[in-house]
Amino acid sequence: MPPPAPEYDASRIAVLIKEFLTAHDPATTDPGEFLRARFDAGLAWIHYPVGAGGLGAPRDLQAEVDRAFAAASAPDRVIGPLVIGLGMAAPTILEHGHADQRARYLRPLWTGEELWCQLFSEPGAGSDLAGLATRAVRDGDGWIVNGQKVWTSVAHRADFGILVTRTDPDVPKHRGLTYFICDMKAPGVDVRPLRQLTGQAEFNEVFLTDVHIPDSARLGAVGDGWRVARTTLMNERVSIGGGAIPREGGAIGLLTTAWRDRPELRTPAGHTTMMRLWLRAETARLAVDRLRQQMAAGAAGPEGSAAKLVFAELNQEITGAALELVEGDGLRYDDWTMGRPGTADFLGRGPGYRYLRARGNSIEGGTSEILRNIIAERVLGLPAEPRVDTTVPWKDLPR
Amino acid sequence: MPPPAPEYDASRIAVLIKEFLTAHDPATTDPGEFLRARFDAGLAWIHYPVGAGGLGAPRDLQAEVDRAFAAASAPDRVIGPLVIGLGMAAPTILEHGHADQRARYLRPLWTGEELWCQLFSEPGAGSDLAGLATRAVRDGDGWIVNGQKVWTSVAHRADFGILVTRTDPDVPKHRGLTYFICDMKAPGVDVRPLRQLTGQAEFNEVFLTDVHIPDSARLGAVGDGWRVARTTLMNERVSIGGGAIPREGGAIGLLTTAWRDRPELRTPAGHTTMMRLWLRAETARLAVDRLRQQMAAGAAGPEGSAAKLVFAELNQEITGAALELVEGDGLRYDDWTMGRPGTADFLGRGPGYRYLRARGNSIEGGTSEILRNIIAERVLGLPAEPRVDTTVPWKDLPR
Amino acid sequence: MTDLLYSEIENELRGEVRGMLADRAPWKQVLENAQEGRTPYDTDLWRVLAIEMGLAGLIVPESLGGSGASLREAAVVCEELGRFVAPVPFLGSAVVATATLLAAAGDDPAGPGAELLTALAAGDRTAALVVPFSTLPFSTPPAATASGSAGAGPYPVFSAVGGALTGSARNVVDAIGADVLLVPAADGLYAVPADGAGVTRDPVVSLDITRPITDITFDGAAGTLLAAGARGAEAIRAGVGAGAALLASEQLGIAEACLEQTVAYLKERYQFGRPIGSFQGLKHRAADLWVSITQARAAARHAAVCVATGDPDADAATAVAQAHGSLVAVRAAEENVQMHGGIGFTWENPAHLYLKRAKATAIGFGTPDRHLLALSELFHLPAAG
Amino acid sequence: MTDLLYSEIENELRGEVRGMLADRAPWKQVLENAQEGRTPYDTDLWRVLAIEMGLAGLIVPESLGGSGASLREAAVVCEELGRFVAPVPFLGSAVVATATLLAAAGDDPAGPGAELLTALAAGDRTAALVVPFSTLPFSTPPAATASGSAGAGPYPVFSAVGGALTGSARNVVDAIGADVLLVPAADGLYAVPADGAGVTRDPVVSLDITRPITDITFDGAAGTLLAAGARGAEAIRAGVGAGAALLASEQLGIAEACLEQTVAYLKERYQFGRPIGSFQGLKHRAADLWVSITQARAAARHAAVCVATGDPDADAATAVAQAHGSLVAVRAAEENVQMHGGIGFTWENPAHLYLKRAKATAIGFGTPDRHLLALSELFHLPAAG
Repeated sequence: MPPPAPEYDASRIAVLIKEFLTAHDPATTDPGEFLRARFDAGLAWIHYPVGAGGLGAPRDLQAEVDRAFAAASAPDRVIGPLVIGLGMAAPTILEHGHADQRARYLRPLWTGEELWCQLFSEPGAGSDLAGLATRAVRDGDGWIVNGQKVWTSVAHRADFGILVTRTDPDVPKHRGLTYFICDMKAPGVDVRPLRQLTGQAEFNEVFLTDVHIPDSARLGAVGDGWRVARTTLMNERVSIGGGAIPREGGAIGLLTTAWRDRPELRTPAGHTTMMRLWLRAETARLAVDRLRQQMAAGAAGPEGSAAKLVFAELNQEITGAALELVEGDGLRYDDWTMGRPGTADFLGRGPGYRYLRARGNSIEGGTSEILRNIIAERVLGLPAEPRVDTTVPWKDLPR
Repeated sequence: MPPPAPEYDASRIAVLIKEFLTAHDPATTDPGEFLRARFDAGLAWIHYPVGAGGLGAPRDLQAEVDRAFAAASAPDRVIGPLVIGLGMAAPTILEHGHADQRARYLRPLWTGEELWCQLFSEPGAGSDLAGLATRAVRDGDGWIVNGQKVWTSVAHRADFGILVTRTDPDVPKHRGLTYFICDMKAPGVDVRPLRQLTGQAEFNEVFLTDVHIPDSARLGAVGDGWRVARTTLMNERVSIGGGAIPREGGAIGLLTTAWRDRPELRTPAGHTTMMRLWLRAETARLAVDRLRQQMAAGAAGPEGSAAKLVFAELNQEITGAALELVEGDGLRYDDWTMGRPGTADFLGRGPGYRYLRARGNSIEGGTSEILRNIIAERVLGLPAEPRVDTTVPWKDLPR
Repeated sequence: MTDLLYSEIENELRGEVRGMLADRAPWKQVLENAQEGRTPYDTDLWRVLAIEMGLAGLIVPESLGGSGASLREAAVVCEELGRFVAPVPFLGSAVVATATLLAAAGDDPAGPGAELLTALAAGDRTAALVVPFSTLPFSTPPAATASGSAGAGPYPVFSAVGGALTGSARNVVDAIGADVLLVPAADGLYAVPADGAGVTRDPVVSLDITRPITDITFDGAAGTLLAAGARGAEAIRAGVGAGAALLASEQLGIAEACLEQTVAYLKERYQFGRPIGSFQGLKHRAADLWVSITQARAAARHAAVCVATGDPDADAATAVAQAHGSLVAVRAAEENVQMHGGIGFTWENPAHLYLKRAKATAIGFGTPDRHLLALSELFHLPAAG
Repeated sequence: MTDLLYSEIENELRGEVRGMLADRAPWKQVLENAQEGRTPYDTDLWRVLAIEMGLAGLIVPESLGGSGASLREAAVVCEELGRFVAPVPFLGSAVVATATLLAAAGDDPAGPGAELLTALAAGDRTAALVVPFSTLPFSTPPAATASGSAGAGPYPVFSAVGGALTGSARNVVDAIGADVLLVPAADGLYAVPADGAGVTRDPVVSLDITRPITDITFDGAAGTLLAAGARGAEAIRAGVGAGAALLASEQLGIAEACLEQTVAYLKERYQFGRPIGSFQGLKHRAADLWVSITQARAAARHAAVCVATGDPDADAATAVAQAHGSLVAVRAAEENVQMHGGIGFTWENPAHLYLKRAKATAIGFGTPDRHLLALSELFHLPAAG
């Protein structure tokens, strides 16, 4: 990637936006056309290279771009279902895809015309993702894939999936992986709802039976899938838990509101629990503010993993306290009917749902245990556990 | 050891005590003479065999024996400095010593005429006791010992120490150890005070330089020291944390007293902290009660390790809360002068001392981390960590 | 000191109940019964437990057709029912309602309470006490005292005009299938046939999918007075007190089951080429849970013995057992989900049945926060301000 | 949103202070100075920091001979002093007393406060504000309000009759070596020469052996009025507020140093043939500490900026930073002892210096419990009852 073109600053970008809006009146242009044109003008994700939806401009100007388009009531996408595409597939395709792949996938991904999902986790490979078993076997100029993936949100609506497979079981596990783009409409791709303890089926299981994938849909070299997957995962952790929240924003605000509104629920221990959570929510919020300032200053620290870890713990404790605070009302649930929500909703519905949904926060997107390992080893430099699984061939590992 | 003689029950023992007290009037008999006679009559530790201070009677009758002698105002010892001898050395000598050793050591140990200390831990061998480095080398019909021991209470007053040494560095660590009784007055034994963060020097460092130990002072076979040491350690864990306490007994009572006496110190969070600790102290107390009932019923569970673990955590949290509760008074310490107390005092002195002293609770006598490992592996049957240190010769271990 | 061990009889009883539940109430069956839109009760299971094994009348005197055991033995049954999250109305009918009736009937073998007790003991009928499941089990509930809330009392009291009862109560446990409702009224305790005129039962969507709760409304329903005035209130206190104490035993069973499931999974699940139970980060948490559970067992035993024997320590013992039991059950259930990872977050794994049960029991008969407040008042450790 | 990053100037300042402390205040020297029966101050060290590096006058305007920096930069110095548990009166004199004087002097360059500020900035003298170290930094302390305690005010107020001051205060920080005492009196704020007649300073045996505290009694000591009436009280509020906010930065430094010591030991200590830092049971705790410290850093920065700029959020920011900073510093210090095992429990290891400092700072300018109460009042989250 070329270095950011120094000529782009806020005022230069503002001019470009103004010109674009003059040429494409938000009020009269077809939304799809508008979005495609915005992509082609490099005003989609401006830090991406020219031709890939960007201008090679500094990343921190993006927020201003989005604000300017929003202020002009420009057509936009519903972001929820696009999160995996925008946050994970796109940076991976950008870094590891060849020109044809970038040209084919990035624009409809960004405009929302094509939805993406992530085919990584398996029943036997959760925290130990590199131990995955889905096999891809060469077949002419393509591959035949067999296996099972889990925790796949949006899969039932997705056009493509980013897929990690095992192509060589005879080498240690990290070395035998290959990364593909999987057409979710291909024969042999079977998506089934995976119901969670909330009653909802937010996720899916995806069964892959003799799915043919052309070699042109391979991202990165054969056997280099782990390196490609790390790009995806790095972007996943940054994308979770980094959002700006006001004081008493999020789950803590629901708890404090209940406290203020219902004096009959107050106890000394309830007060202490709430105030200690209030304090932790406030310090977490300040830490995220500081992280955002670091990132804006181009010095992102490793605090991203910390933010995800803290969000999970806090959301779990707050929703647990909130459920007990309302006593009798906490005995009641709103609805066990199995829905198929497109995205996770941590703050919606009743206290029972919020409590149950929060259990997933410390599992999805990297368990809290794995995040602690990452912090301990990569940030603090503590020695790794003795490893038994990095030198033996994958097929010989106990499982 | 022969099985407990079935003829000893409470009434039979009561008769024996009565006869003994008639023969040895507590009011007129010399205390030393009285205690030696009591030992010889088998009324010292009645579950020990005949000739070793006992009668081979059921262990649970001991409490009644002690009560009866106390009721008769019989001479007794100050138990504090005898704890290591009574609780650790004696059962080890009983189980692993030969007849001459039992005859030589047990009686003065019990009467308190000879004091014992424990020469186990080393600067490089704390949790990993079996990794210890103190060397014992054969020298004719004896051994020459060199090394350094730490955390040795009573060492500056002790007559004997139970000592674990390395006699074979060329085998894996557990197999190269040998256990001795060390004469603390022998040339080359140098006891120096080890000052703790409380300011006190409750413990000692013991430097052993060319100390000669006769082979007759060896307990158990050469190379079998680990097995002997386990007897000692097993008894150590039982002896800590198993004492009976009334509701609000111990540290929690000092906290609740401060709360009741000084309304100006009360805050909602202070109340919650106190009540949560109160609850934990109460459940810990009930768990120890239940453990004692199990032991009396002959069905001691593995709850002993739990009791020690819980005591340490609770005492630390309670003393920490108590120090903050008194606010300004907590800024003051009573005395930094280095004293040499004979035994640990967890409840004495001011809140600052109690807080600082409590830091040791989770380290001494088995760290809380080691106790958790023991519970996880021995009670729950969870698999051990991958071990790197059990198959290689001790001398080749990284340290 | 109360006897905190299990007697031989209790161990035998436990073995029989556990064997039966393992056979007839495997978790897949429990989950199947608990699908939405259904009442989760397993009536066949209840028939076996209540009638064949005689658990319905466990604490009823032999003179009334019961087993003449005490709440101590019933607590062991609660442990096992918790261990299986079994969908039967033992707590509501055989403990709370029965203990209420026993206290109300007193020594009168010919009163209406005695007749009802005989029917309950035989397993012919079940009963429910019409108070919210969240009722704190103390006669002068600190909640009402401290907050000066509108209700004033610990539970809603129905109006009674010439034996016709009017009023409502929310979140009544084990009432949806009950034949008889025991109702707190201004002038005493009444029995009301559940299918009588003027009785409305609205099923509630319950957080705990294995234990139904119900909103109940009476509009002039005809009732029979079981105990007048203060004796009625005392009987309710006894019933709720028994339920609260024994709920701690249920929580113990929940926690034990969760830890067992966790430990089994930690041994069988391999990641990074090792069983995940060999990682200290997980094993230390399992060890801590085990320690908490040994305490919960001692506390639950103490509470059960105290309510069984009328020990003056019963209120404190119950508050201690319920506060600690709630914390331990919830933590064990949450850790069970977490240490199972993704699979523990699915509907098709038993972990959620325990999580929902545990969290509901933490609210049942008072939250830990309420119990801590009660303890602070009992032991003269006043809150600030 | 306040700027929570460190400026280049701050990073430079930090580097200089850290370099100097590493050179002149290694922990063995600090421990040596802190042996019982001695005042722990290192007067040589203070001379270097105060005069050569100009830290005594860091927040004093250039017109009075200071550096004209703000409390924001002073907070960075506090971080480094905490990191070394340095025995110098920076907090008491260069922060609390100086901030008090700055507020009292206002814009009057000729008043007695200005003269004193000039002397402090030059490092010729040090001063201490005569309030207990445990004073909560809010003008209407919730503590007194809530408990209705005897003292009523947040700190003892001395009587003043014709400029002669009488009264006493306990646990005054950094007063033992001070030349001038700033005294809250009924009619305003006074300056009293510490060696004047009627002044008694009783050294207290301090839990924090690296920071002395003193009981002070005045019996008609002659003082100079610096600020009359409410202006005096406002000045004290400003001084204590500055101290409280910056104490959070000191706590950050303490916590960072403890975690660094812990991590270093976890890497170098071998047991069971492995570095103990490879055991998850320990490494997860180290990771959790690191996470808490990132939060403490953000909170401390926010508080420092707020007091430096007079932001209306200053009270809340200070309470947040101090409550969290206290918890984190104490936990980091306790974990440092624990993870060092036996050696961490000895006098001859630096861990205890940090433990004692951390615990004392948790009481200094209000305990976490007091700050939580203050926050609940600030944000209308009333306690129960």
